[in-house]
Amino acid sequence: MVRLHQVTKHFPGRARPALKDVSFRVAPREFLFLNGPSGAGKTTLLRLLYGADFPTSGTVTVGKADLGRLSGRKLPRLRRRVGVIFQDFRLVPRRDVFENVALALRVAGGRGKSLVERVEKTLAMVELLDKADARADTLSGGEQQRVAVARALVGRPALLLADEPTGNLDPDNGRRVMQLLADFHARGATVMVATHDPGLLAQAGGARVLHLRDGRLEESP
Amino acid sequence: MVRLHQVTKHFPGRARPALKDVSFRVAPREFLFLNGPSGAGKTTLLRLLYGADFPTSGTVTVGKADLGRLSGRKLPRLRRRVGVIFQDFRLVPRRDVFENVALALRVAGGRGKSLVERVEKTLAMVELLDKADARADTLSGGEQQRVAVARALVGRPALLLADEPTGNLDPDNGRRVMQLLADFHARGATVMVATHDPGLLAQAGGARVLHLRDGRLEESP
Amino acid sequence: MSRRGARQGALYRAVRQMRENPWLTSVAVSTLTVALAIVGAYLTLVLNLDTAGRRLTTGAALMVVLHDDVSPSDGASLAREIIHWPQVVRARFVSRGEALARFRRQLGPHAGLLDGLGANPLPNAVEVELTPGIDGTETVVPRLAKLVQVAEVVTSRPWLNRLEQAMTVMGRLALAVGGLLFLGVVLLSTNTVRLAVYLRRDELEIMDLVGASTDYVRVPFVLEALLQALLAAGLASLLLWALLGLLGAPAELPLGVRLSEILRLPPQVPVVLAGVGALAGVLGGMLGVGRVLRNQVRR
Amino acid sequence: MSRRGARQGALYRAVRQMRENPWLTSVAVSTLTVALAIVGAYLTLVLNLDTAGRRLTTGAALMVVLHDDVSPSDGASLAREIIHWPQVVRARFVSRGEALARFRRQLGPHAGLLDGLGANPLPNAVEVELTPGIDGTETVVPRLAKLVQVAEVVTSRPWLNRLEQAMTVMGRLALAVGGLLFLGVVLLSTNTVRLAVYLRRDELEIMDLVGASTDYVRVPFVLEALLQALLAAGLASLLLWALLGLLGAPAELPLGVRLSEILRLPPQVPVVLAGVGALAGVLGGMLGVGRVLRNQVRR
Ligand SMILES: Nc1ncnc2c1ncn2[C@@H]1O[C@H](COP(=O)(O)OP(=O)(O)OP(=O)(O)O)[C@@H](O)[C@H]1O
Ligand SMILES: Nc1ncnc2c1ncn2[C@@H]1O[C@H](COP(=O)(O)OP(=O)(O)OP(=O)(O)O)[C@@H](O)[C@H]1O
Ligand SMILES: [Mg+2]
Ligand SMILES: [Mg+2]
Repeated sequence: MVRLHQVTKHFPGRARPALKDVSFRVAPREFLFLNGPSGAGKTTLLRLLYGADFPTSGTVTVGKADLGRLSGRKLPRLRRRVGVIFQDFRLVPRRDVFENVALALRVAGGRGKSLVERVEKTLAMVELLDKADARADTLSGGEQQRVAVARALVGRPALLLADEPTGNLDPDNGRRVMQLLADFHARGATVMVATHDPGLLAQAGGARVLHLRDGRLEESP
Repeated sequence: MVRLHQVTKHFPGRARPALKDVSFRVAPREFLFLNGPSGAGKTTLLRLLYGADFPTSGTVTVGKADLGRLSGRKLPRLRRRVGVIFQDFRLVPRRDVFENVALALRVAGGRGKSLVERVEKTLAMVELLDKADARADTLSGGEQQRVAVARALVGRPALLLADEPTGNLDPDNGRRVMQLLADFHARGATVMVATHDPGLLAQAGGARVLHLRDGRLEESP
Repeated sequence: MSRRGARQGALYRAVRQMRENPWLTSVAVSTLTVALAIVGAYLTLVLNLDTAGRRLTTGAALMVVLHDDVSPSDGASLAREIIHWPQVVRARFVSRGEALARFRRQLGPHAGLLDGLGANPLPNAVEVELTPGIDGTETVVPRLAKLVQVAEVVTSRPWLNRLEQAMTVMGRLALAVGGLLFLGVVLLSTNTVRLAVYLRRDELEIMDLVGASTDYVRVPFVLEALLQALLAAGLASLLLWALLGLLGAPAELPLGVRLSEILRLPPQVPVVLAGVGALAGVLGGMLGVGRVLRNQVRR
Repeated sequence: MSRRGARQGALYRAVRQMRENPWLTSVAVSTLTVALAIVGAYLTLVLNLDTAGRRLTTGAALMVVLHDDVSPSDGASLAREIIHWPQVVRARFVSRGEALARFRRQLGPHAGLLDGLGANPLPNAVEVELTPGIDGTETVVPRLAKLVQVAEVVTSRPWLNRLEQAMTVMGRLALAVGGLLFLGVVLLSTNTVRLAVYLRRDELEIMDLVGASTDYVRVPFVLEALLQALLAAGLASLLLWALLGLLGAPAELPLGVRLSEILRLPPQVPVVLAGVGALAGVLGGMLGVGRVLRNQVRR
């Protein structure tokens, strides 16, 4: 499903590369943790997978698409099949919660009753149905994070990239979100979760864990 | 140092108040946790303490200042004596790390060698001295959070308000930041930490904990 | 709820984002209105002065001097003939006696000097007035000159030539100034729209990140810019029309041009304004969105 | 490092933020430049046409008609006397014979009709030309009329009156249009600056939150707007100057006005532009920052 081959990412003005010679594969339907301390390169790696950035060298493949060679028109189509929970949420501040979640369906042409039902069902899963009409910029940190989770899940993507999906959540809500991801995985999706929280790794029992440190991979022992 | 008296905060368009009849005092040099699940009202409460918002009813006193009666000119002066770690960091994206931290000193007229030394010392404490020249918008989530911590500490405020100061940090860095807050407290500051993370409460042994739930206070048992 | 299931086409989204940012919309529309009103005022003046000028240099009177042997009745019938020519509005026979009386009036205080004249030195003539807007030099004048009864066709050419030359210079100048003004206003409007798009770059980025096609992102912004530009063009036309009504005192300028003729909104103006506005809006929208989306990838 | 210890006054921060946002700065400066250039072009035309018009209506010639009993030599000495008056440039005695010869030339083809005159009906006269820029009606004409030798002072008043009346109307019109243009450009510029401030509202909010005084936040933005406005005023003046140079062909317009006289940058223009720009900049900066800071508290 996902393949990185000798990926190195250098940012201009930075002495050390954010990613150095990273190679790994993620099988379809796999559940993978990307663990590592602050600044290890987790977010940078995920960004490469949805074409928000490109590696300095090496190749990144998602599904059958080589992201380095993807034409500008095909990138949106790829992104619709990849759900992303952004570390900084990336909600549309002036839009209400419903529309923020619906956005992921609308860009793919979704509408009608089925759209309303799916959005509401997903909001119920993150316990935000009562806030459907609230503007995103009036939400608390944890509420925003759950909206971000709902938006990533609502389109039932084949690949889910979650960047620190529980960083702003209390233990209860955090557990609930991790359970959602696990259910999602059980229904056939490939899931990658970037986190600095060892607690999460413990929660999701047998999943494979990749350890990043200073941009280098240290496969789980 | 801080006194809330029957504070209620209603947001327009919301059925339930974000804060309901909240009263408590924080003594000078106290270390206080504000704990509660997502949406409990922690951020809302802190915002009242630095005049970013005002209660619908009740009074908020910080030091000798009644925040509801504070003239527009005195608010900046109060804010310079209150250090805030914002949940969403609030860094100036185009400015480098040094300037983001120095900002807290410059608004109070700081400059010269003493400014440079203090900023660099504080950056060293959060282990970001090597990133002093990096623009804030190129930092990882955890790096940004540590810059936010440094900016709140650099002015040595009498009152420190930390909103989820470790949400984006790995355990090592999180511990280090909590240690910084503890040191700061030991040197005479009043510290209030809002968090949803019970792990933090455990770390900081004997501190007092206020539990917020749906805007109501449940004093620690 | 019903709205939530609807399609939310580009137009719907364009209108929604205008309503979500009323301040931004009002700043953009007011800026565009002022810019377009300036172009409109310029166009109004140039078009109307051109019309006035054209009337001056073309709707002129010709004096057709007849041979001495042409009788007054022959002259009168010649006038009746000429009046049926297509380019001619009026043709009137003026006898030598009538001409002398008029000359006397024209001399005013110095009229006394005609008293000593033995015989009337003036000829019989036909005064011809051409249709306004027609330049008779090429067609009417040669045709008149060829008539057997005609001795000479006197036009106000020498004076008109100077006026026409001046008008050519002014016309070229007006064209240059107009071109620059046009470019300037397109730049102004484009900049405004680009700023407004840039202000919402976060929103654009998010749509891009969740898989919106470039067109899905771009079209509402371009439509929004277009709507604002058309609204502004309408407002600018109204503004101009009201202003011209206020200023259009019935004063008379030299050369018989009436002020109220200059201060009238030519019907082309609203159309041109809408065109300029639309062009600027589309340009600004495309450039603005393009810039944001390009930047987004580079971060 | 050295820079980091420095004071970072308002001017330093203003320049820094301009450099941090080169795109924004260039959009703002180009918008302001165009807006100011439009005002400048307008001012240039109005000021120069006013000068030209004033010259036309004031530097006129007077015909001083003498009594029949004044001898030619008395007339000539009167002319020599008048020439020393301060407002007078030229004064020349024209005998009745010279006047008749000239009248004959003026009649052109119709000169024959003077042949039958018994005596010369024309009077002796002195032709007086006034200093350009001086309106002689109030001072020179009454003084001339009071001289014992003088029968009548003939001015070109009737024609001038019409021209002056037209100029008054046009002048009032120009004032109204200019006022509106001025308001419009101030609005354009203010809007641009406000948009640019609004674009950086996050930064303003952060400064506010960490305890910056309102002035600490506001002054650099106002300074930035001011700098941009002054830069734009300079650029607009340069642009105008270059354009006028390009367009200023040595063509002659009617009534003896030269095109190159109209197309000259009056020295007041850059000053006025800088003033308008500065006003708009300060207004925009104040309003923009005020808006953001007010909003911040309400969230
Ligand atoms: N656009 C950029 N320009 C320059 N440096 C960057 C950029 N983006 C990331 N970096 C740097 O690359 C390194 C890795 O960043 P990344 O965001 O991938 O870390 P992370 O593992 O997600 O950390 P965290 O847990 O704190 O979010 C960091 O040191 C960061 O400063
Ligand atoms: N400006 C606002 N307008 C309307 N509602 C608001 C606003 N700010 C906060 N709220 C609501 O008030 C409640 C409390 O929010 P607050 O941000 O204080 O929660 P919190 O305890 O900080 O939660 P978290 O741990 O998720 O950050 C939430 O339900 C939130 O949606
Ligand atoms: Mg990260
Ligand atoms: Mg919060």
